[in-house]
Amino acid sequence: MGVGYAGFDSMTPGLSTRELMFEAASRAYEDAGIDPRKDVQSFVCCTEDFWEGISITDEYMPDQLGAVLRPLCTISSDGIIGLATACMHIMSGIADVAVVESHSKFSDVVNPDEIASFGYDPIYTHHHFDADPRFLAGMEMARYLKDTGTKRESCAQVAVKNKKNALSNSRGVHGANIDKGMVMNSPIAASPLTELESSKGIDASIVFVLASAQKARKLGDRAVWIKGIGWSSDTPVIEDRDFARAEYVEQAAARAYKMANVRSPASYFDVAEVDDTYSYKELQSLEALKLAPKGKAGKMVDTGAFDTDGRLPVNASGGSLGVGHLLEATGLHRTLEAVMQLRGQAGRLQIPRARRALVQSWRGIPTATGAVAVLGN
Amino acid sequence: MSQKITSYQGREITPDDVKQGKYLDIVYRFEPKYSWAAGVAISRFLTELKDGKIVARKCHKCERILVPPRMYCEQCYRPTDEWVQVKDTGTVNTFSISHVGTDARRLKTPILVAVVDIDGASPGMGILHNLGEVEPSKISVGMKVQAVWKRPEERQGAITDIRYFKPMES
Amino acid sequence: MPILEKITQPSQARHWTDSIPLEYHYTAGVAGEEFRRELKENGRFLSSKCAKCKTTYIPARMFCPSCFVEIKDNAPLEKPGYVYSYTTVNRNRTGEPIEEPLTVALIKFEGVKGGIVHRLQVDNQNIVSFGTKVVPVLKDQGERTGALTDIIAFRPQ
Amino acid sequence: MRRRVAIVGAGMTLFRRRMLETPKELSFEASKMALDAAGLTLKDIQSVVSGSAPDAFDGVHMKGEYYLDGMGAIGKPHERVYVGGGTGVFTPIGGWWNVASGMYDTCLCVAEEKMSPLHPHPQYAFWSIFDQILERPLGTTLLWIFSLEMRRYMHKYGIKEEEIAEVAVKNKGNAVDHPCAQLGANITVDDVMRSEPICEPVKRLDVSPPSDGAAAVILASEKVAKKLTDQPVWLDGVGWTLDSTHWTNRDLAYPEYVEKAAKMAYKMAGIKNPRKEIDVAEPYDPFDYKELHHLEGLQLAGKGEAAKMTVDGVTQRDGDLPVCPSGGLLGVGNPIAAAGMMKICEIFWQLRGEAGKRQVKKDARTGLAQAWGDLMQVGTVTVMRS
Repeated sequence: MGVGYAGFDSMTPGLSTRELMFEAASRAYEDAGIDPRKDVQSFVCCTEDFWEGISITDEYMPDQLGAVLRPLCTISSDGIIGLATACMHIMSGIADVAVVESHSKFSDVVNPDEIASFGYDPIYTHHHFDADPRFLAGMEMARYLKDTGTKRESCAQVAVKNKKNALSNSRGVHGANIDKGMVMNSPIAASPLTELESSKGIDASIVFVLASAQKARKLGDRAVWIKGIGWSSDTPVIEDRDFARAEYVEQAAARAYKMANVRSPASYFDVAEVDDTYSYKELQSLEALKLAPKGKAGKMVDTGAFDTDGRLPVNASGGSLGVGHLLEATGLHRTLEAVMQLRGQAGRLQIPRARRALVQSWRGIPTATGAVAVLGN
Repeated sequence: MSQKITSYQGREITPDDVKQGKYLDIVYRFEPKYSWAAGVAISRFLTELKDGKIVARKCHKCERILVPPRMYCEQCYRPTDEWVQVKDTGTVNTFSISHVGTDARRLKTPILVAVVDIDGASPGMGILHNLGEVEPSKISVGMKVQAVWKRPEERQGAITDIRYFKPMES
Repeated sequence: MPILEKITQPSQARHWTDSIPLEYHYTAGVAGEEFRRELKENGRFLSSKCAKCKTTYIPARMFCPSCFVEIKDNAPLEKPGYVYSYTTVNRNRTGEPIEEPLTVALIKFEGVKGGIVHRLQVDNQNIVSFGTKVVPVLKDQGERTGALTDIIAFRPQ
Repeated sequence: MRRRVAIVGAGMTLFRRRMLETPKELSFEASKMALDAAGLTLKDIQSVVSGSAPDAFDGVHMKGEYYLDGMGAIGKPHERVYVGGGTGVFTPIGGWWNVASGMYDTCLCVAEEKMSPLHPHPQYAFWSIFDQILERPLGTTLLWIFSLEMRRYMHKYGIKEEEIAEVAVKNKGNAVDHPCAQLGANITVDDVMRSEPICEPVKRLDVSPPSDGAAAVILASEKVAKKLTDQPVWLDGVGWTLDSTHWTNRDLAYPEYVEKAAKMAYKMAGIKNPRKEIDVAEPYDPFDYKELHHLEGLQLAGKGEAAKMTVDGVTQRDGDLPVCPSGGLLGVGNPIAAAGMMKICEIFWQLRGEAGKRQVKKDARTGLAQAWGDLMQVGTVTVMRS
């Protein structure tokens, strides 16, 4: 029903997290035409303690969202799972208007890699060697390339495409016009993954206002509908996983497609915003989403099938590689870009006649948790 | 516990087990580091503390004067409108005598803590701080107190620029 | 309506720098204690076999995550491991550059679910690839505690 | 649109200062017991909701991801809900919306906490719940905020420490009959009064201990529940509320957030006169005065009147309104989120008449569990009926 955001910069030194949230929320409420003190029955925030530097971060959420003495809760998860939670609040009749917020204040965090490492199993995966936490991404990428026969250059092409798309996006902090050679020759993050294939954290807060169908009709005719939503987790034991596949995406997509009655995903959508935290993740996720046949996503990206003028524009916004990574708000960022497309407000990014969109997110290293939403006019 | 469940699972580790090194003890130190942007309201608040002043924000709709200051009124849900300097005196709303530190270790000298409602702000606008220059047994709810500031050259623009609050001289 | 006054001078934007120093003492757990005893005393890796689905897991597990039943059948693995996947990184977990690039691999074992992520000793990049058979380089028994730090690295067999 | 939701099984582990099990293993034990009690296997479970307090205790970033295999959540939709100390009672509320919305028919709700890894003392984690600029530099502890609130409560209503101590005596006494309890004991008001002052007016025996433990319940839609059991316990009312971050700007003598949360739950459950309609209650009691504070917020006692009710024995197991018959956090222990879930389990067992020696005397048909959390800020309330 309404959406607002603030930030989208590599740092936001002039605003505290709470002020950044207030900026985003007040814009979302204007957009939806609601008063949070009267019209909202549930507020959901998506955060993790160590990204904030505060234990029990929901303490610091209510005031700036207009949620004082109202039902507000934290979901320690990605923003799309927050959207799913708000949907369930609406479907169970406790709310007809619900608000979902998530943010990244990445620039407040001095040692993010160390925090990410702290997510690994403390007994079996963490203490006995001291490596960049992206070692998991490197191992996954290597195995994905091997098992699917995907060319290494195709991953670089994802970075080229997304960074180029981001040049047309006012939120595109990491937009660039570069070629595959530059991507592959950039410093190694975790071989074969390079730094230009690894998204970088930025700051932003994003707020969504959701309403029941009945309420939405009263509020106006610009509504974008959540037609299906699903989320899933593969095993947290990284040693047990199949690195070539994103099983959590397969499961989440199956649930979302079933709910939205999507039978042939490859031809259903007009735009897709999918996980590209690392370059290979986009390819792996497209295959799990059935937007590309197994092992063929690389070839398709090479032939331009996912370009803005291709068969299915993927990450036309620039994604996480082009815009920047937003921690738990990443899912809401992808949703924001898709909503702009469906509303016809995407400006230079606009894909003509975009009416059906797919968004998908992943919670990042070391998780195997992701969510999928099907959106439509 | 249910009558239907006959036994409850779980294996306790006793202090003796630990002493004898019966179980593997994996030690890890983790220090997440931050440099939080203080933002519009708190940047100004800290700067004013350095000058020996406490500032608040006022909401023109509900007329409340808010300490600590914030750029939005959480009740009216609108931006606050102006800076107001409030006094460095106040009233003890509630207090405690703490015999333990942050890691639950016993302290030699207890710390005196209080919520002090600041004069010049709206009623009930308190801040958390320490009390000093007072016998623990002499503290009472409702007691008038005043801030004891660090010397100007020692101040850093921090809440600790106020050393503590002490009973007001009548 | 957004806030009415913003900071316009960088010098006026304050930052508060602090950290949360934390110290942890983890227990290895029920299965972890068995695993560590085998590693410490015999230098072998303990696996667990689910009586229901017959899946064997390494490291040892107290329960089968898919059948959700307790596992009682533990046995050390006899076969050598192989490289399932590997990567080389240039930084440590705090983001500092490291002198020598570090190769990390997930070591799996034929017919067993799970594995061990550890350093891979690479003398010559060419000899390591997917499927390369590897063996652990262990500390001497007297120095072992049962934690995975008892393994210095894996190296090609 | 809203579907009725039932609890069909419950389980919990021992609560102890330190346990051998990893967080995954603790979660497995509680989940497995709940499944067994409901006569279900993991295949029957469609979604999982978990609850746990700060990552700083267990010592894993994003611990909701780390422990999920112990909750049988692989390949399932799983969400971790989080409202500080209120999380335990909030976890089945999360399960409630999974089922009430029609998204899923069965939901496993697990709360786990392993506080012992943090050294030298789990209390230290609470330093980082405070405002990093305005409060942490003062060397804040969680005990401060409790003792400040307790003082304000006593001051406003003229309540004595001895009256508050009655709660600790009752709950630790009740816990003697709880097989999982960490601190069950028969003590006197005098023992509490003479126990060492920690953060005056709070004394050692006014406080619940840090613990390791897990607890779980299984929720099912009406259709599924009726197939599974003749004795479903209906989760008929849920409510939650968060108050302002600025706790030093609030009236510390009365928990308005609990009142708002309770009213949301009562409205949903159709409860008009809670004092008459609620037969047994498990309000949150990490500190003894908190039980009194919460009874008032829950409208089960008038403002400032809960102490007298306790002294008069109304809240004993054989009283008119039994409160914390389990032994509460003060007696059973306080593995934060798991402790809240323990209260849900207790009401479930009480309403099914399975509580054995702890069974309340009156015929209990309607029960309530409540938890509190954050900076004196969160109320989470559930109303259950047999």
